[in-house]
Amino acid sequence: MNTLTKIALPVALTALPVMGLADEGPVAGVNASTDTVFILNSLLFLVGGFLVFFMAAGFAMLEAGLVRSKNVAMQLTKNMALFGLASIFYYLIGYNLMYPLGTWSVEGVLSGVWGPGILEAVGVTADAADDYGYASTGSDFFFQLMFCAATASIVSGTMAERVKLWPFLIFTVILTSVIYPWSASWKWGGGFLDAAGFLDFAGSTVVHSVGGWAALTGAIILGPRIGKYKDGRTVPMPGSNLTLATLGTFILWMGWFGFNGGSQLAMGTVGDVADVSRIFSNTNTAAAGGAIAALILTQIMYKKPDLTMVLNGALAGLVSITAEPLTPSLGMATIIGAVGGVIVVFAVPMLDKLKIDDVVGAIPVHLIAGIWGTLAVVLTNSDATIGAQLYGIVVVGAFTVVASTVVWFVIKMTMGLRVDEETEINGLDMAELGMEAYPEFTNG
Amino acid sequence: MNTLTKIALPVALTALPVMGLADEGPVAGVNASTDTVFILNSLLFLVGGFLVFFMAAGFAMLEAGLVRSKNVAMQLTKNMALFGLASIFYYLIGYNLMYPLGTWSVEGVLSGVWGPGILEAVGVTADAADDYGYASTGSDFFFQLMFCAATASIVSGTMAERVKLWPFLIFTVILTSVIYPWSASWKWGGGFLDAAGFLDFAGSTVVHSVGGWAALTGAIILGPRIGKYKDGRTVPMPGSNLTLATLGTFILWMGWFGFNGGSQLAMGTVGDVADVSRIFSNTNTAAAGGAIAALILTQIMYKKPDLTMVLNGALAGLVSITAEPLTPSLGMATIIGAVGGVIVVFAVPMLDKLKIDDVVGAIPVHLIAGIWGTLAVVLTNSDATIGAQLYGIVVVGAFTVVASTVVWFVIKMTMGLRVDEETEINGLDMAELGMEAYPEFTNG
Amino acid sequence: MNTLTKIALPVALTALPVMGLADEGPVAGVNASTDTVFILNSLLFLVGGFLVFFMAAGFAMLEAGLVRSKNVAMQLTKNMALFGLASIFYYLIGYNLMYPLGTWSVEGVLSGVWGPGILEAVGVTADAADDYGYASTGSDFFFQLMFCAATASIVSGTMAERVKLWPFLIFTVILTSVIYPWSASWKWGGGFLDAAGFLDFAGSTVVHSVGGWAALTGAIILGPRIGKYKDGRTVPMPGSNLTLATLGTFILWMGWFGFNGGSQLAMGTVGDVADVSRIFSNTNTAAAGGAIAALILTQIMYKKPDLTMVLNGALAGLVSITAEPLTPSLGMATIIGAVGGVIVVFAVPMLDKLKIDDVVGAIPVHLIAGIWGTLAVVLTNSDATIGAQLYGIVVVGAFTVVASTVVWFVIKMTMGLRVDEETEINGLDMAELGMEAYPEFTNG
Amino acid sequence: MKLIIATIKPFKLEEVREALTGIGVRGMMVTEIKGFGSQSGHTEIYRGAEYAVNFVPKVKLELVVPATMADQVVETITKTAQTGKIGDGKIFVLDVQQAVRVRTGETDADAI
Amino acid sequence: MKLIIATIKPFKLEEVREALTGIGVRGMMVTEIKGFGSQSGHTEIYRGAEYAVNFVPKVKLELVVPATMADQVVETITKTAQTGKIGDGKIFVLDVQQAVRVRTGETDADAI
Amino acid sequence: MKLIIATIKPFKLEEVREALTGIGVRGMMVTEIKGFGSQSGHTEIYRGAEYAVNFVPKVKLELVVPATMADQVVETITKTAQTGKIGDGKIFVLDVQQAVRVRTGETDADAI
Ligand SMILES: Nc1ncnc2c1ncn2[C@@H]1O[C@H](COP(=O)(O)OP(=O)(O)O)[C@@H](O)[C@H]1O
Ligand SMILES: Nc1ncnc2c1ncn2[C@@H]1O[C@H](COP(=O)(O)OP(=O)(O)O)[C@@H](O)[C@H]1O
Ligand SMILES: Nc1ncnc2c1ncn2[C@@H]1O[C@H](COP(=O)(O)OP(=O)(O)O)[C@@H](O)[C@H]1O
Repeated sequence: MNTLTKIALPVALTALPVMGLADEGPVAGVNASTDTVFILNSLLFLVGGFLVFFMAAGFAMLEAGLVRSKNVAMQLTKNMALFGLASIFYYLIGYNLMYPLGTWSVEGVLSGVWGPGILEAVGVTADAADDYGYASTGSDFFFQLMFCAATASIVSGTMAERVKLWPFLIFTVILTSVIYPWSASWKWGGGFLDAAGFLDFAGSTVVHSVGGWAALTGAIILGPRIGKYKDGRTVPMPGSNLTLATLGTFILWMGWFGFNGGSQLAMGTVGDVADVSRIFSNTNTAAAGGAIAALILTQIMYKKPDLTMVLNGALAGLVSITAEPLTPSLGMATIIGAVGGVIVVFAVPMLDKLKIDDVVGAIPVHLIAGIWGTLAVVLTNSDATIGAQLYGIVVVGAFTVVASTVVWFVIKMTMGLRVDEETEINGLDMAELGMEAYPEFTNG
Repeated sequence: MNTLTKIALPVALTALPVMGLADEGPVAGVNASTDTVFILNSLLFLVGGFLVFFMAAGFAMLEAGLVRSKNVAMQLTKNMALFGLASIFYYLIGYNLMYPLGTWSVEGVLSGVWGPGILEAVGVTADAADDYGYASTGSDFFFQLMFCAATASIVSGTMAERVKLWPFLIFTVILTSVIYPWSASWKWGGGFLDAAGFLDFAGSTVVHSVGGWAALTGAIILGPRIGKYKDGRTVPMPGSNLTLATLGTFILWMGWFGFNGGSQLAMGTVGDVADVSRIFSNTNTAAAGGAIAALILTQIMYKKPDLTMVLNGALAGLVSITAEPLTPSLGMATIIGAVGGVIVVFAVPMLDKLKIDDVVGAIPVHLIAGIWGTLAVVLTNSDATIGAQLYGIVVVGAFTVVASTVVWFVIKMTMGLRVDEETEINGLDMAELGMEAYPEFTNG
Repeated sequence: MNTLTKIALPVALTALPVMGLADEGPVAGVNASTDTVFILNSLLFLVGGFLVFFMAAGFAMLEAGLVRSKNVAMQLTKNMALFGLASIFYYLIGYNLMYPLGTWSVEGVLSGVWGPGILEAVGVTADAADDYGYASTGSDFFFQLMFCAATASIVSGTMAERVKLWPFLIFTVILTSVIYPWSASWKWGGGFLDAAGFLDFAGSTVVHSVGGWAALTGAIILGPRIGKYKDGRTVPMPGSNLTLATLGTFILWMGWFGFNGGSQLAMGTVGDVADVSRIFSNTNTAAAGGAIAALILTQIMYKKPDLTMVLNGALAGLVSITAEPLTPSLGMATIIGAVGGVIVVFAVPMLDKLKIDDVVGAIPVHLIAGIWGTLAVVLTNSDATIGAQLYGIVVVGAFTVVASTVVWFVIKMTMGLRVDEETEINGLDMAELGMEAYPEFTNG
Repeated sequence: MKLIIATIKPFKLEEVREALTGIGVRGMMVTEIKGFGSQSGHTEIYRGAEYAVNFVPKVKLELVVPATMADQVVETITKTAQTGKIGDGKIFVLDVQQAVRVRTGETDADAI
Repeated sequence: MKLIIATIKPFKLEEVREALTGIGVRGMMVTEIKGFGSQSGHTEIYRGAEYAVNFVPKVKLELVVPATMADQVVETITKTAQTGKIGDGKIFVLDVQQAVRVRTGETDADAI
Repeated sequence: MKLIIATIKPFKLEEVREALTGIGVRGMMVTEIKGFGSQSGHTEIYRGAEYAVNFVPKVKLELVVPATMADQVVETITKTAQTGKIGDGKIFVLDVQQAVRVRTGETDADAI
C-alpha cells in the first residue's frame, strides 16, 4: 500500500509487519556486503544499459517521423544499420581505445590497449573478477556501448533525405570505432581532459556535442536538401508523422534515465543510490523545463505552439542536464533544462538562416544545448571551473570537427556522399532501397 | 540455463557450481543489511518510476490513435505539455501538499508543508538520510510524481478534439498542483481517509477515479463533439490509427507493473519482494481478464469483436486490480479484471446514451472500473470494509467533482473552454497549431 | 561521473569519497545475505519478465507493419487476444504442466501436477517461502508466463491475412496450455531431454522452434494468401508500415535482454551477475551481427539492401544466440548471430519457392535460426554434444508438428480455419471486425 | 447523360450524399483532394519558417445522371453544400457519351 | 479522342491493367476513391454504436484513347472487371477535345 | 468553358501552381494518383521476389477555365511541368457545359 512513503523509520516499521516481516531475525550488519555492492553496481549498468539501448528506437521513430515519407524506409535502414555497426566496431576497437585503464601509448592522449573488448570468464569468482570491488566488465561494456551508439544516432537525423546509405555507414564505422572512443578517452578514460579538471557527468560534450559536431560538419559538406532554401526563404518540409516523432521523444526521455542515472556508475551504497535518485528526478524535470519553455516561447513568438519545437525542447532539456544531473536542485535543473528549450527555439531558424539544413534539429538539441549544459556545470558544481569547461568543449569540438571533416571529404572524393538530384526528388526509398515505408498510402 | 527454476534449494545448489560458485565463502548473515534494504527499496521506486513514466507515452499513443487525424498533433501537444506541467507543479506544490509527514495545518485534511520538494544532499550518508531505514527521498519523489502525471493524462483523452489547448493546460496545472495531491494526502499522506480504514493500494480511487471524475465533469461542461449525437443516434467517429492505440495499450500495460508493483513501496525483505512478485502476476492476469472479457462479450453482443473495446477492456482490468493487486489469488485477480472488461463494454454505449462524449473511453476505464476495483478490495482483503471503501469513493469523488467543476467553470467564463465551430470542423491541428500530424496523407 | 569505469578497486575508492561514502563503516561480510540473494534472484525475474512482456508489443507492431492495411486491425486483435489467453491458460494448466518439480505422472515425460499455479502467501516469510534459498514463486511464474506468450506470438505472424480469428485463438489456447508447456517440461521441467544432456539456455528450441514448427504446420495446412503465387512467380505483398515494423524489431531486441539475461535465473552472486552481463552483451552483438549480415548480403545479392530482411536478420541473430548466450565470446556471438542473418536471407525466398506463405518471416527467424542456434551451442559449450542437441531438436520438432497438425486439422474440419475468398480479398478488418485500423486513409 | 463534378467541404459530404439519395441519385464516386482557390493562401509557421498554405482539403464528387436530372442535382448540391463562407466549392457539368454497368453490361440509362 | 472513366473493385486493378496493355493501351491514371452505390449501406457497430457503411473502397481509372479504340477498351474493362457480384463498377465515356504530352509537346493522337 | 486535366510529376506541383496563378487561374483541384505509362515497368526486389513497378506517383490537376484561356493554360502547364525526362505527364482538354459556385450560386464565367 502506498501510504506515507515519506514517513520516518519507526512509523514505517510499525507499518511493515502487515507485510509479514514480524518474525524476521536481526539485521546482518550495516553496509552492503562486497558481493552485494558488486551485484548492485553491475545491475545499475545493465538496467541503465537497456534503457539507453531503447534510445536507438527513440531516435529511429523521431527521425522517421520528421522526414518526408518518401525517405522513411531509408531513415529506418540507417538507424538499424548504424546501431549494428556501432555494436560491432565499438567492440572491435572502440572499447579499449576509450578505456586504456592507465595503459597509454601517448600518456593521457592515446590508449595503449588495442583490439577487441574481452569480458570476464563465465561464472567468474570474486578473486578472478577484473574489478571485484566495483562491477562486472560485461555490464560496463554493455552500458558504454550504448553511449557510443547514441552518438552515431545523432548524426543520421541531421543528414537525412539526401546522404547515400553506404557512405553514411562508413562514416558511422569511423565515428564509433575511432572518433568517439578516442575523444571520450581524454575524459572518461582518465586522459588529459580529466586531469585538467573538465567535468562532464554523462556526456553533454563527450557524447552529444561529438555527435552534434559530426552532424554539423556533415550537414555543411553535404549541403541542404533541394528546394529547402529558395530565394532567401526557408521552405518548410513538414515531417510525415508527428505521432511517431512524439513517441520517439518519449522513448528518448525514458532512455535518458538510464543515460544519466547509470552514469553515477555505482548503486551499492546509500550515497550512491540516493544520488541516482537525484539524477532521475533532475533529468525528468530538466526535460519538462525544456518542453514547457519551447511551448510557451513558440506560442509567444508565433502565436501558435509548435509541437516539433516542444519535442526538440524536451530533448534539449535532457542534453542540457546531462553534463551535471547530480548537483543541481530540482529547481535549478528545471531552469537549466528550460534554457535548453529556449536555445532550440532560436537556434533552429538561425541554422536555416545560415542555410545549414538539419532535418530533425539535432544540432540545436545535441550540440548547442550540449555546450550550454557543459558550461552550466559551474552553476552547481564547485569543482567545475569555466576555464576547464571551455577547454574541454573547445578541445573535443576542434578534434571532432577536424576528424569528421577529413572523413567526410575523403568519402565525398572517393565514393560520393550525396544521392543524385532525381533520386532525392523521387525519394531515397524508391531509388536506393526500392522499398517504401508506406506503400499503400498515396503520397505525392 | 532455464532448467527447474522452481526446484528446491539443494537441487539448485548442485546445479549452480556449473556457474562457478563452487568456491564461494559462507553466507554473511540472513537478512539484508540496512544499507541493502535502503538501496533495494529505492531501486524499486526508480524502476517502478520509469515504468510509470512510460505510461505517458502510452496515453499519448492511445489518444493519438483514437482521435481523428485532424486533431492528432493537438492531442500529442497536450500530452507532452501536460506531462511537463505535472512535473513542474507537482514539484513546486503538489509533493509536499500530498505528503505532510504528520505536519498538518488542518489535522488529517490539509498539509502543513508548503513549497517545493527538496531532495537529500548529494552523496548523503546513512545518518544524514531523511529516512535511512527506508529509502531515498529522490526515489520516492520520482515515483510519486509519475502518479500525478498519470492522473492528468486521463483527462486529456476524454476531452479531445474540442477543448482549447491553454484552458486545458491551466486545468492540468491546478489538477496536478492542488486537486490530486490534496485529495491523495487524505489517504497516502496519512490523512483522515487513511485513518478511516479506507484501502487503496495503488490508486483505483486516489489516482484513476480522480482523473476520471475530472474528465467526467469536463466532458459534461464541454459538451459532445459536433455531430456526435444526431437525432438520437450516436455517430461513430472512428479513431485514425488503431495500431498506435494498441501500442499505447501495451505500453500502459507494461507501465502498470511499475504502477502497482512499485506501490508495494519496499523490496528489501523476502516478504516484500515476494509481494511485489504477486502484484506483477496479478496485475498481468487482471489485464488479460479484462481484454478477454471484452473480446468475448463484444463478439456475443455485436457478432463481431471490437478491438477498441478489447483495448479499453485490458485497461479497465488494470484499473480494477489497482486498488488491491496484492491479496487476490491469480484466479480472483483474473475475475476482478474481467468484470472491469465487462463494465467497459456496457459503460461506453451507456455514456453515449447520456450524450457524454468520452473520446477514448477514459471514464468507463478509469472512473467506473476504478470504483469497481475499490469496492472489490473487500473480496480479498479482510482489513477492508465496504463502508470504508464507499466512504473513500464518495469523499474523493465529491471533492474532485466540486473542485473540477469550479475550475472548469471559471476557465469557461474567463477564457472559454471550447474551440469555435469552424475550428472544430476543420480540425484543431490546422486552426490551433497550424501543423498536421500526417501532412502528406490526404484525409477528408 | 563516468570516468574510468573500468579502473581497479583502489582507484575507484579514492574516487568515491566525493560521493559521500567517506564515513561509511566496515563492510558487513563478503557474500550477499540469504535474503539478499532471494531478493536479487526474484528481481532478475521481475525485470526480465517485464522486458519479455514488452515483446508482445514488439510482435504486435512488427506484424501490424508487415501485413497490408486491410488486415491490420485483425492482426492487432489477434496479438492482444493471444496474449490474454496465454496469460490465463498458462496459469490454469501450463505452469504446473511445465514444472512438475519432480512429481511426474510419467517419469520425465508428463507432469504429475495439475491445476492452476499458486503463488506464495502474502508477505511470506523465509521459512514459509517455497524456495527460500532461491527466489519467489510469483517472480518465477511471471517470468515463465511471458515465454509462453512469446511462443504464441510467433504463430500469429505467419498465418496473418487469411486465418479466422476464433479458430486461431483456439489453437493458441491449446498451444499455451498444453503443447508448449508439455514439451518445455522435458527440458526446463527437468524431464528426459534435460536428462539426455540436451542444452537450450533460453529457448532457441524450447520456445522459438516450437512456435516456428506450429507456424509452419499452420501455414501449410492453411495455404498461401490468394494471389501470392501466380504462375510460378512470387507476388510481393508489401507490408503497410515499415516504421512500425522497425519499432517492433527494436522492442523485441530490448525484450531479448530480459529473455536471455533473465534465463540465467540468478543474480545473487558475483558469478551470476557477471554471467548476466555477458549474456546482455552477447545478445546485443548477436542481433547486430544478424542485422549487418542481412544488410550486406541483400546489397550484394539484390544490389539494394532490403530493410525487411535487416529486421528479420536482427531477430534471427537474437534467436540464434538464445540457445547459448553465455559461453560464446563477443566475437563468436557476433558470428553466430550473423549466420542467423544469412539464414534468413536465403530461407525467405526458399519458403516462397515451396509456396509456404509466411507473412512476416517467422519461420526463417524462429524455426530455422532456432535450429541453427541450438546446434551452435556445441561451438562454445563443452557440455553440449551434437547428438544430444539433435536429439532435442528432433524430439521437440516431431512432437510439435504432430500435435499442431492434429489440432489444426480438427479445427479445420469442425469450424474451418480460413476466411472465405471475398473476405480475404476485401480484408479481414472490414469483413471479420467491421473496423479498419486506418479508416481515414484511402487504401485500395 | 451528364457527368457532374462537385468539389465541396469534407464535412458536408454526408449531408450532400443524403440529399442526393433523397432525390433519387443511386451512386457516385468520392475522392479526397486538395483544393486551391480564393480560400487558400493564409500563412503558417513551421519550425520558425513562414509558409503559405495553398491547398485546402476538399472532397470531390463525380456522378453521372440522366440529362433531365442534372439541374436538380446541381441545385441540390448547391443548396446542401452551401455555408456561405468562402471555399464552399464548385460544381461542373459535362456531357457523357456512354455509360456501362460492369456487372451486367447494361448501358446508358440502365447503367446508372 | 475519348476519356474513359472506369470505377472497379480494387483487387481487379492489376488484371484490368494487364488486359488493357494487351490491347495496346499505353497509359492511364489511377485514383483510390470511395464508391457509393447499390452495394453500399450495410451497417457496422463501433464501440456499441450502429452506423451504415455508405462508401466502399474502389479504384478509378481514367484513360484517354483514340475514338476508334474506345469500344474495345470499354469491352475489355467490362470483361475483365466483372465478377457478377454487386459493386463491380461503372464505365463512362466522354469526348476529349485535345491531348498534349508534356515531355514533347506532341498533341492528340501522338500524345497518348 | 474547358476542363483541363493535367497529370504531372509531384515535385512540379508548386511550380505549376505558381505559373498558373501568374496567368490568372484562380482555382483548381489536385489529386494524388498513380500513373501508368511508358515510364512504368522497372522491376524491384522485395524479400527476394522480383516484381514490376507499374505505377508511378503522379499528381493530377483539374481546372475549369474560360474557353479563351484554355490554350494559354495548356501551354503554361506544358512549359512549367516539362523536364524532358520520360513521365512528365499529359494534359487533356474537355468541354464543360456549366459551372456553379456553391457559395453564391453564380454560374459559368462568374463561377470560376
Ligand atoms: N477554376 C476552378 N477549377 C476547378 N476547381 C476549382 C476552380 N476554382 C475553385 N475550385 C475548387 O473549388 C474550391 C473552392 O473555391 P474557392 O475559390 O476557394 O472558394 P469559393 O468557391 O467559395 O469562391 C477550391 O478549393 C477548388 O477545389
Ligand atoms: N451514377 C453514378 N455515377 C458515378 N459513379 C457511380 C454511379 N453509380 C455507381 N457508381 C460507382 O460504381 C460503383 C458500383 O456501383 P454499384 O451500384 O454499387 O454496383 P453495380 O455497379 O454492380 O450496380 C459505386 O461504388 C460507385 O463508385
Ligand atoms: N492514355 C493515357 N490516358 C490518361 N493518362 C495517361 C495516358 N498515358 C499516360 N498517362 C499519364 O501520364 C503519365 C506520364 O506518361 P508516360 O507515358 O509515363 O510518360 P510521357 O508522358 O513522358 O510519355 C502517366 O504516368 C499517366 O499518369
